Amino acid sequence: MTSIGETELRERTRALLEQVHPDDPDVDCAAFRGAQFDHGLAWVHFPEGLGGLDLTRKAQVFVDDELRQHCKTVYNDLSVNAIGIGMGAPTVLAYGSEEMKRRYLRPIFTGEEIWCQLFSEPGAGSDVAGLSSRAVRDGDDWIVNGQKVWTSLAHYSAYGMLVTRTDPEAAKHDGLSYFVLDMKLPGVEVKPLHQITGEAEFNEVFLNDVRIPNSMMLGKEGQGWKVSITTLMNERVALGGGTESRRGAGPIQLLVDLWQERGGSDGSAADAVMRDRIAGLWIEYELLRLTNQRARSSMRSGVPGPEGSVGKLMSAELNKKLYEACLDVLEGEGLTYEPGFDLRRPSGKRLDRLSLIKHGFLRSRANSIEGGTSEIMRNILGERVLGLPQDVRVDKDRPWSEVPRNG
Amino acid sequence: MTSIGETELRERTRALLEQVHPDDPDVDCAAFRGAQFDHGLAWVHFPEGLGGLDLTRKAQVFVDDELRQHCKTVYNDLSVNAIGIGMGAPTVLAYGSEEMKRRYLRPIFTGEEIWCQLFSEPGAGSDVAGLSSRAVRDGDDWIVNGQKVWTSLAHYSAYGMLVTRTDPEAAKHDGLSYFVLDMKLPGVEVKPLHQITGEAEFNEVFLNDVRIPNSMMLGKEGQGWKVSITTLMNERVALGGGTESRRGAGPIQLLVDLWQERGGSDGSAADAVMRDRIAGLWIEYELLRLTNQRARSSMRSGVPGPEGSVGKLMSAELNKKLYEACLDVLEGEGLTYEPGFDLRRPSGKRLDRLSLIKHGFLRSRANSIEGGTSEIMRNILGERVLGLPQDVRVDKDRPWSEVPRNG
Amino acid sequence: MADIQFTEEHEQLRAVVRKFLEDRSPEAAVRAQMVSERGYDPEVWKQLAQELGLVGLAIPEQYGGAGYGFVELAVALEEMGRALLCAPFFSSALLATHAILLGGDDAAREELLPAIAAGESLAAVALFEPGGDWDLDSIALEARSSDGGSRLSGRKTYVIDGHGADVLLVAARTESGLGLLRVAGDAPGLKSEPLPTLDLTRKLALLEFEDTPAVPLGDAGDATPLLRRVLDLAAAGLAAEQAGGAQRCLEMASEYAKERVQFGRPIGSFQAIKHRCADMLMQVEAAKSAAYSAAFSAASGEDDLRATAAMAQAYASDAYFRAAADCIQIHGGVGFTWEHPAHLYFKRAKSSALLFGDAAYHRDRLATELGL
Amino acid sequence: MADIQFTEEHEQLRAVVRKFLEDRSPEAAVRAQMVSERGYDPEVWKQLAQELGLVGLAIPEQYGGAGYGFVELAVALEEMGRALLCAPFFSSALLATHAILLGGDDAAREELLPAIAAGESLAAVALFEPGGDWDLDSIALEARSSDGGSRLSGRKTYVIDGHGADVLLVAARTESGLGLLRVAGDAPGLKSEPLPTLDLTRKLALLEFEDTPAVPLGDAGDATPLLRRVLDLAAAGLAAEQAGGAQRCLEMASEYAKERVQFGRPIGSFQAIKHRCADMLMQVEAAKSAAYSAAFSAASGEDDLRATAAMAQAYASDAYFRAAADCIQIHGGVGFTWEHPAHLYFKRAKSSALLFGDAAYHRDRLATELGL
Repeated sequence: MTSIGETELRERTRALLEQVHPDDPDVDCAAFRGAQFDHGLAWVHFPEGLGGLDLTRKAQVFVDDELRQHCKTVYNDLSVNAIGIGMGAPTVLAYGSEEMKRRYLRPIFTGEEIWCQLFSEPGAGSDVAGLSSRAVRDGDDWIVNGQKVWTSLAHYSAYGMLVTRTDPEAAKHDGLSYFVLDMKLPGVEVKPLHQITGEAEFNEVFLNDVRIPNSMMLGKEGQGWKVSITTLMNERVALGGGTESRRGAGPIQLLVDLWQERGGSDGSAADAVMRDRIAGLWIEYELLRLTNQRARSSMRSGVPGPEGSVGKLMSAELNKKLYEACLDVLEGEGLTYEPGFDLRRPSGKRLDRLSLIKHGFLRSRANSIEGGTSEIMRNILGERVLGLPQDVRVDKDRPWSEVPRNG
Repeated sequence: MTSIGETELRERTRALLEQVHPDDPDVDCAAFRGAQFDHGLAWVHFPEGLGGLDLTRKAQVFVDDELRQHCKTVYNDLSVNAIGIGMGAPTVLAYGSEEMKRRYLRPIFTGEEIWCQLFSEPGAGSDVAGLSSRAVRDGDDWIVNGQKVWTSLAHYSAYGMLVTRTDPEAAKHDGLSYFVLDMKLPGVEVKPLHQITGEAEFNEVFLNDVRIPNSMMLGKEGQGWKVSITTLMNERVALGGGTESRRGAGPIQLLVDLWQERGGSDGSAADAVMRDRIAGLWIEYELLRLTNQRARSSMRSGVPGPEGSVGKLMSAELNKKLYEACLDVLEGEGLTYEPGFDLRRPSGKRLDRLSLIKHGFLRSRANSIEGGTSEIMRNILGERVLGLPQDVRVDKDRPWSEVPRNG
Repeated sequence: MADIQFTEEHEQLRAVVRKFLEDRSPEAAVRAQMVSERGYDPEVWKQLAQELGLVGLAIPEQYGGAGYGFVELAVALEEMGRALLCAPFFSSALLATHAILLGGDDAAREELLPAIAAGESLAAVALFEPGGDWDLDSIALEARSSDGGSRLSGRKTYVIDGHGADVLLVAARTESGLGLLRVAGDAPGLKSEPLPTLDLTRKLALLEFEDTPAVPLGDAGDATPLLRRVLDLAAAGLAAEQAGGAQRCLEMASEYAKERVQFGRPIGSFQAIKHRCADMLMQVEAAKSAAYSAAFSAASGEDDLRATAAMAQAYASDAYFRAAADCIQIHGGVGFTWEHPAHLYFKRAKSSALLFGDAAYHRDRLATELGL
Repeated sequence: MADIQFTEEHEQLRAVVRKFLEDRSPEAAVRAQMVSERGYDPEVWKQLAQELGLVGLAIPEQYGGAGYGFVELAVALEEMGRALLCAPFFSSALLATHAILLGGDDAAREELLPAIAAGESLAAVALFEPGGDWDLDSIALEARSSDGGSRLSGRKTYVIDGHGADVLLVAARTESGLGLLRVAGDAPGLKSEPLPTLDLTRKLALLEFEDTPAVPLGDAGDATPLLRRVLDLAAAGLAAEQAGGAQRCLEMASEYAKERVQFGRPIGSFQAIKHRCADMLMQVEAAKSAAYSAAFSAASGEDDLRATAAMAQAYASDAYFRAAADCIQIHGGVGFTWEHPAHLYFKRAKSSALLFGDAAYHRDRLATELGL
């Protein structure tokens, strides 16, 4: 840990902005964020030379604060490269070779290379470690066959974080390996997967005899599960929601605004009941925000622990309830669905608020499934936070090939 | 099945009343119900000579209806001998020898011999079949040692339905046997067990070298679990609640009356919220009543099936919610507890309504524990009604003596 | 207070309807019809009306119907809800049929009901208005008297199967109070526009009237009691649909829980899934009790229908929504895909809960009935 | 809007209080005190006040206190709630202390606070009246002016530790509006009667005044803002107690779930139990966030305390009750026995939820603050 304090960090950020400024029309995202990376201001808790300055994770707020203060154009990690930045970078940092770190971290941060996550399979959802795509060693390469699902951004991605089985005779968690997959390799086929909104936000990715060099492995052979955990824990923090710094912001605001716009309570019994419900949801949302804040401030190491699962679970369950309440506030208007159900890619265009709410109502159903179902989150909280004993496992301590699975 | 119809059954009931009438001051419970039994009008679906007439279970309503119409004194099975009648009699009928049936059924019905149930043990609650009290064969007798808990009425009982382990080397469900225990035998010690109301409605029963003749076994040696199931299924029907024939009667009436007495809704937001909650509870209670009614009318055989568990589960969870709402309606008055917490036997005296409610609030917490926890009920519904696969069992297919248990 | 007492005949009716819908309204057919312009298969509709006699189930024989009552109708609706049948059944066979039966004069019944029973005429009931709510009090559309008839100008919305209906029964303010008027589907000045619905399996329309001729249905007089009764019947019928849909969600979820293997065992062996299914079962059974209770009181003509219908809607709305939501959750990712039918039930569930007022609205009505 | 930010010092305070209560308020001590007439152990009270300085925690040093603020008080209350300490702490160190601090004049502070801080004088606040509710508006007791002072006649109820208090601070209607008056514990015409409480660990009293002499606390003037503030602080402090109690319930339940074996395995390995514990954890963490949020806004003196205190009471009341109820359920039969401590928490939880208004009441207050 170096001794750069808040003042110096703020100075360095201003120095960066003097060299290159995001509001300058000649400076695009890649150019600005490239410079930010080179100054060590991308992730200050990363090592020097790899986008960071070896500081604490918390110190990043001073950089971000300066950028917000002095720039109109503020790039958001989630828009630039959500998965690459949120999950890919920490995983590469933790397990990649020096060469890989130098090669991949910068374009992840600049968004020049989008990343996606190739974990889930049709037969392996909650039980990701039960996946059955196979990589077979062939000289310096691995030949991979199988199918992945729920891959968001696959159709834009340069690289994918691929977990696949390299040893079916090992116990299930021991037979996996983790690769960085070049999505342009022959045999990688991406197909849209339509969800209940009609849109295809996710993909199916088919892997047919895809040849991956052994050098693209993250961690060691058979260490894939361990590496995946790093990725998944970072995912749950990202999905924890309620990260708004301001009370009453976020999805709860949609509900409160909708309610107030429609006149709020008219004193009727029905409105009093809805008002009570909204107050209850407001409280839950505020407590999600505060609980996440407490979790962050008690997170001393840079590695997210199981505590992140509290936020993920609360957020997923609460988000569904918030949108359900929105539809009830809409009454009859909730019967119509203006965004329409065309089978297409998400349009990316900004929806009007009514459409945003209705789309959000449907989209929210996935919150308690994606990134670990609420059931899995409760297992994690029970076992890893409270120390309760594991369920009886019939899939451990024997070769994966002998464990029952979907046909 | 004989061909006695409604008309004749009603006539026979009136004929009984002409011979002996419960309102006659010289006729006590035993005398009247003894005659009722002898006329085959105790349980019309039981065999002739054993209190019945070989009719359907449903036909009993005609007898009960006549009794209600023509008598001021109407004996209630629950007051006369709740466990004996609800669970003991059907079990004796199903598994007892002819001799036992002739010996035990009549005094069960008349209430001259109260019965209790000796199943649960400190180490075996939900997992009743895991019980560890032991019976060792000694000539024509069994010598029993162990401890039972949650035995209601033990201190009044003439007989207990005792399940105990006769073979620890058999798999746990296979090593049990079922006895009718004479509670006056040497070595049977009954101690009050105080509950959260302070009262001791239940007992602990200690068995120290109790010598039971083999002839008191119900079913065969090692068949104890099968016999217990008959007892337990009848228990769940009895605990199903919501058996009121009238809409709005039962515990929901306590809540509605309390609410109306306190003026009902004054138009405030808080009252509107409570009113909505009470309406929701009223609905749930009415649906419990109707669902039980549907279950009864679709119950063709005399043996209660797993459907009874729906009513048990609904009733247990609902009852707790009803009393919680009562306390919230009471507001500040809910802070006091007039019945007091003296450690004593239930007084049996009629409580005033406020005390009834407060006592009921505490007592209701046991509803989701006694007679099978709500968790066990959900297992039964999932497995036996919906056909979902069993949980992984580590306690089957090996000798009970090798299964882990409480120390 | 009517008891719930199904007969053998009811069970036979249920079996016939279920068999028919399994053949003629499987998932593929539902998906085809829900995106079609008409919204239903005329061939299936014809069979439903003429071979099975379901459309005229509650219409007396003298008007060409089968002469059964509301319980039979509810049995059919439960099965249709279960199968997500796309057809103008709820609008014609329930809403319009009962509006005409209870509100029309003999002439109107004779004129309208035989064609409805035969499935040859589609009738829809238009009550609600943009900006209004589910209370009859919020009806504002006015019927102006004009030479021998009336004229309507204004709008009605959320009209079930209103686009393409042959006859519209429109609630409007008349000189003698709230009235119900007949408008021909092709009347001048009438425009109908299909609404983009959340639930694709039930079509809703926005109607615009511009000096459109209309004829009072039956005797002039305050139609409020009639419309209240029709709304109570609608609530009872909708609850039957909801109970059927919820039951299907429970079945889908528990079947999947038996088959789907994760961690080396069927997911239904995990208590998280098993207990969720058990709670669904409990709620679905209660929802059936609620729907049946309303159906039997509707059939008995007893005046407790207001209470039982409110109870049925309040409970069945929540129970169906929870069952459909749980069905998605238990299926995990696959339950969130367009290809899986879970979302069709989920959307139907939410729409049904909002149609005619949500659960809290109905609890409010019930509380009023109970004097809480 | 104050951030939640605990310091090392807070953690040390927490550790000291926890250790002390583990030693001096174990379950056996709680059971002994809860059935004792006095209701607390004077020896423990003295240590609490004089050795640990907890009673005067929030009292400025000039009045003999430790000069800390509300956050420190909340930390102590959380630990006391966790240990179910039987002591007049909430009444003296929170309610009365803040009423005097915020409402008294310097003379009253100097006269009353040092003895309170030293634990030598017990003070209680009497607000509510039989037949009234938790709103200050329902206070009806009148203070009549008489030669140089006031006289009270009437009743107050649910007075925490009101029986045996040395000083009573009584809210009453005066000529200048709602006032707060001092009454000596041994004043003529004052009778106090301990109420039979659901929660034996917190004593409540019914007070009767019959021409009892009283002295206005501080300047005469409308005490409504003062009492509102005191009630908000009470809500915040109670939430801290509730969070501590809920945390203990979670610990008892999950410890039991690790040890108790049924079906050959610890019951905590079953998802039914494990997931219930996980939900408890989530709710307990949220309850802590709620309590801390209120404590930090109380300490900061910001005017959002009304909102955060209402939020804290609304959430922590429900969360504690659910945790205590789940704790019984997870323990099964043994959790229903008198011998097991689960019921002590359950009764405390329900009583705390009812004290100062239930969760719905506080959501109503919050909704008003938010303009919903």
